[in-house]
Amino acid sequence: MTETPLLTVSNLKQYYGTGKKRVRAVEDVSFTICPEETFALVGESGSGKTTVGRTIIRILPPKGGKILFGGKDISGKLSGEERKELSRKLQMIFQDPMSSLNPSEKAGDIIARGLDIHRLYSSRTERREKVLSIMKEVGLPEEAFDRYPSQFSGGQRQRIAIARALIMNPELLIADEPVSALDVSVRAQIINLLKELQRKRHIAMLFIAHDLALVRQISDRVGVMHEGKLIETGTAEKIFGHPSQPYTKKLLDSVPVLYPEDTGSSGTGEV
Amino acid sequence: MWSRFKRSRGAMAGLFCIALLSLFALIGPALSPYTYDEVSLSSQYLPPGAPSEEYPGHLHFWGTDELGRDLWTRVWMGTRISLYVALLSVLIDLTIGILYGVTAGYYGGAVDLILQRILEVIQGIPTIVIVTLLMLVLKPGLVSITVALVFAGWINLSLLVRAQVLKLKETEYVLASKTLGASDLSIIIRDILPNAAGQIVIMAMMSVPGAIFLEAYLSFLGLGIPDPMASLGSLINSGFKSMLLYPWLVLIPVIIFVLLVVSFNLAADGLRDALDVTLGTSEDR
Amino acid sequence: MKHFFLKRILISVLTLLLIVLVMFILLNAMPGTPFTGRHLKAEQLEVLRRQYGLDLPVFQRYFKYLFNLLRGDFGVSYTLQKNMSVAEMLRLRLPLTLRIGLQAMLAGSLIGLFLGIISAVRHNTLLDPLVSVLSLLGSGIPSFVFALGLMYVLAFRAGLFPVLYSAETPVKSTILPSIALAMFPMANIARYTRAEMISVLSSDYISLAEAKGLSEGRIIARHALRNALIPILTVMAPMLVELITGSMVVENIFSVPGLGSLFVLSVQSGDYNVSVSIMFLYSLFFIVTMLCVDLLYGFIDPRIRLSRREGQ
Amino acid sequence: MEDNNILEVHNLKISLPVREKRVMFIRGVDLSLPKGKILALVGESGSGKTLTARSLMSLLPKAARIESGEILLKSKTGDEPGTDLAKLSHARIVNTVNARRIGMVFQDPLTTLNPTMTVGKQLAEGYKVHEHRFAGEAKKRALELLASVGLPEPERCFKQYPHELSGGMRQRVIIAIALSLNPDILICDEPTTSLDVTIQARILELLKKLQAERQLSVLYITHDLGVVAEIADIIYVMYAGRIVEEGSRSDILYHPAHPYTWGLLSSVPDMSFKEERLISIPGTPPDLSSGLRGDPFAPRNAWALPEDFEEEPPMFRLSSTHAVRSRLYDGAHTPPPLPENLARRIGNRSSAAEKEERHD
Repeated sequence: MTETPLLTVSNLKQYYGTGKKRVRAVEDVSFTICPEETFALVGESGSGKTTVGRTIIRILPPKGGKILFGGKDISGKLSGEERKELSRKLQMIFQDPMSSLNPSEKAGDIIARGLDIHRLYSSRTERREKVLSIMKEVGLPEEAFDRYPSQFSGGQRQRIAIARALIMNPELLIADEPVSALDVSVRAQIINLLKELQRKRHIAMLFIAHDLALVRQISDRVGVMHEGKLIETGTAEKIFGHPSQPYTKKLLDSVPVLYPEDTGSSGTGEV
Repeated sequence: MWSRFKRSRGAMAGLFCIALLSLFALIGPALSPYTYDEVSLSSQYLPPGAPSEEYPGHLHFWGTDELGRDLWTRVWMGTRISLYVALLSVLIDLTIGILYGVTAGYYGGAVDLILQRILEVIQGIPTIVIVTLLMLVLKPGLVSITVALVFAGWINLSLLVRAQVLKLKETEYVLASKTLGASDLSIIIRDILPNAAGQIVIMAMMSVPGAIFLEAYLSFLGLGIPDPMASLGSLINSGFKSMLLYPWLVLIPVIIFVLLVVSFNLAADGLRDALDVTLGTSEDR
Repeated sequence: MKHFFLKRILISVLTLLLIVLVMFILLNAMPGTPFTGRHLKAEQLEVLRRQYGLDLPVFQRYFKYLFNLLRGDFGVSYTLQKNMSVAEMLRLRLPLTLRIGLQAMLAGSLIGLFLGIISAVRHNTLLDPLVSVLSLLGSGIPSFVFALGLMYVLAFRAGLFPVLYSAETPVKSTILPSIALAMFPMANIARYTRAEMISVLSSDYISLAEAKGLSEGRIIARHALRNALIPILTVMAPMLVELITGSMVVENIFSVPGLGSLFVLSVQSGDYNVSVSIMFLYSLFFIVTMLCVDLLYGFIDPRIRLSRREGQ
Repeated sequence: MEDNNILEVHNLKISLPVREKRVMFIRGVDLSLPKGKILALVGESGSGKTLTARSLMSLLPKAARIESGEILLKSKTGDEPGTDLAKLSHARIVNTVNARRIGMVFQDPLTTLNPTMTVGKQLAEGYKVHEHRFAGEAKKRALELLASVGLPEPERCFKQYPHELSGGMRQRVIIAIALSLNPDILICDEPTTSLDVTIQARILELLKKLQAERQLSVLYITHDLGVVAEIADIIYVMYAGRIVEEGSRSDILYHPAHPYTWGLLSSVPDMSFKEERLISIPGTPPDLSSGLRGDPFAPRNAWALPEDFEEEPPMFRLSSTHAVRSRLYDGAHTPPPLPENLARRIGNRSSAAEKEERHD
């Protein structure tokens, strides 16, 4: 696909702390994401994949390199208006369903937060209708509107988080390990929901995860992170089929496989 | 959350007791014809229930003190003042604490570091020293006592609020609001304060007994509420001098004092248990 | 560890200087000078002022005052015992206050610790509610109320103890004041120890200890208690403050000739030099103790000790 | 008690208080651990697998109570009769069974070691208490053990504090602690769940090596079926406090019978090719505290029979090694075929995998 990419990240740098205690978290990372494409960032804990996500969405200001989103450079200082404009197109969902929802707010108000901030409704009834329609889309019952987060299961809480992000009709959704805190069977439900919403709403997705088998199932292209560096990128088939970097091979071989293939592909985990 | 608070009997007893005492503090003096400073030398040291000379048909419910003043009126008057001083100083502490805690906690940076060092230095001074020094300078009275109590209490509340804000600022739902484009103000008001309110209220309720204590100590030092007005502390102070002969003079204010302090602690404990339960999640069986 | 310790010392010194500054300002802000009300002629006033160095510039007087304080010369009493050196007055009374304070502190902490551990380990037996009621009352009732109660019941009614302090029975007559002062620390330490022990006993490393086949006694002593002690230390500060404040009133009630009662007398009679010096002593005692608690903190918890060394 | 089993659990029931009423979270579990084999106990969170494992060493939460059932542990020398752990007091189990007969590896290495004690002390503590060895001997043994679990510099590690080690190294220390008194049973409660995938692979290799060397009988608790395929000889599938299927590795992976097992197996994403949709089990695990009627899995089971909603099905034997709790196999019904996608995944591989199956 030679379309113009929606997001272009070039030589991104990020570090924590200052002076001699400075820890380099992201070193010279570059990749692109095209509209409606799912690009996965995989790597072990401490590889910097979550930091990349949080830098792009500007929770952490970038310390080097450039980020182009929809043709505009968003790595520098943004004015209030530019920041608001960006927040309508770029959204994020987080890992821990227990702490990504405000415990003292009703689910309906949590989902409507974006609408409240950007005044995207003219009356309370319109606000309620918009929330209820997105809730139906993510598979939440209507009476969930008035319930508090503590009254939901992990899977339902993640659906609320997805509704909160999608109500803004973003073009790019950053999913930071959205299912790793969920049970195996619930995990599949949320992933299917994300894929379906992505197709229907033409959203590009930056999927950050350490579960390689899951990434194999949902991503078009994959980037492998190791100690702050992006050591390899390519289509899912190439990365999982015949990876070039030794670290990627080691990563793939470490994944315990349910049904080891007898055919020769290197994805075989020895029995 | 409210249902859990109701279920802990201690907390409800505490709240009920506070309400009852406050009610009596307001209407108590009106129930007897005497004013708190009406002296009658002929009826000194009357035991509780003694008939009154000046107003036939009325009783001194709790007897009279060394100047023949009606103890019932003075005790409820004292409760009103003790409560008033304690609640007022805690409320002021609360406002200072929230303002300081939110700005220092949420915005942080160099200013916060400097302020933190200053507070650490001030916190090294025992509260009684601060309060006594202040009372020596200011002339005794309601206002100066409140000021002294505020000086003694604002640091703890400010540090607590700051710690809560620092913790909540890092949660994922605050980050989510940021990515939705929420302004700092809306994050503070909608995301941070409601979730910190529980702990802040508990700490405030816990510091009310502390303020009542301090006021009582000041009375013992002779720096408390000037006579003829009275607080529970000053009543206990004057009552204890003649304790062996007329024990009720000190016993009655002490009982009210203990009831008041213990009920605040009970209510605060009940609120903390109710809050802890909602935060804890059931782990895998 | 050094970095952490130096920082704590610096803060403590700053606190002390601040207190002395405040006391110095207060002394000068007092209405009139120590010689008012003794209708002296102008020249005599001038002589006395110079003698007491009241004419030097403020800045110099502060350092002179600070220097004297550190040297132990707290100036002279104005009214209580005219012209007697305050330092002398304090030296006479310090041991008695210290003894009662230590007795209260030790008894309170040890019994509190014991009650806290037992009620945490024997979680749902009869003892648990008893401890929570005790700790509620203990932290809810000020020491002077206990003092009054003890005096009235044990001393006056039952006659087991002398009603007031008397020099003939120095030990026996300090028992009631110590008990009165011990109630607050005991109640608070019991409550904190119980809460910390319960949370520590449910942590993973206790399951590991049980999986290692260690006996309950050993698990509590070597694993649970040590980890629970760290947060319990934080309760020390409020307890010390209450002990100091309490001692003033309790000494007054039992008319114990200690620092506390002297402080009350000096405040009531406006002998500010004495009151200020006592406050200085109390603050010094408080700051030094808190410094030791912080040191203990670093010693017990290796994480603090190690992280401090890398200057984190 | 069968001769080749070292531990047998019969009809174990455990209750816990929930809002002042006692709820049965383990509702009658039967399990036999053969000598020298690795038994994997699989289930999602809330299935009760951790509670079952911990009950063997009396590491249950204080409020938990074993309502009924037996836990028979064969004696070390094999001649005297086995002891029923369910009848022993907590203190007796801790002093006589824990560490001596059964060792345990815990899930989260970051919180399992005592933060205020050095690694060496925590390791050597085991021997000094049990066999009253003097310190020197205990230290030597400890260093040997640290080396045997693959720690690079045992000498340095001995003096360090837990927070100075990485997650993987801490888990190795915990394994060393679990084996310090040469137990014959090792319980692993999701030991690699909180570790990175590369470290997990090495820890699994270590566990397999130690199991072979010491002829350990291992009870391995996990929710990750990939790990089960890698390490298990025997697999028990648990749902809502009961065993729903038990069998050898090939029984469960290549001839699964219970619909819940089908659901679990198909919801594991495949590494080799991209499927259109991930399969998931509809609905959510039941809330045991709200009372159960019939088979707790029935509401989520597409193949549920009417009587399943009335009464929980018993276990049906399919072979000497394979049994399932589903009326589909009671002889009166025809067992349905495997779901299509699962059959496809198993189909082209079952022949090869079964050959390499370790003979029973």
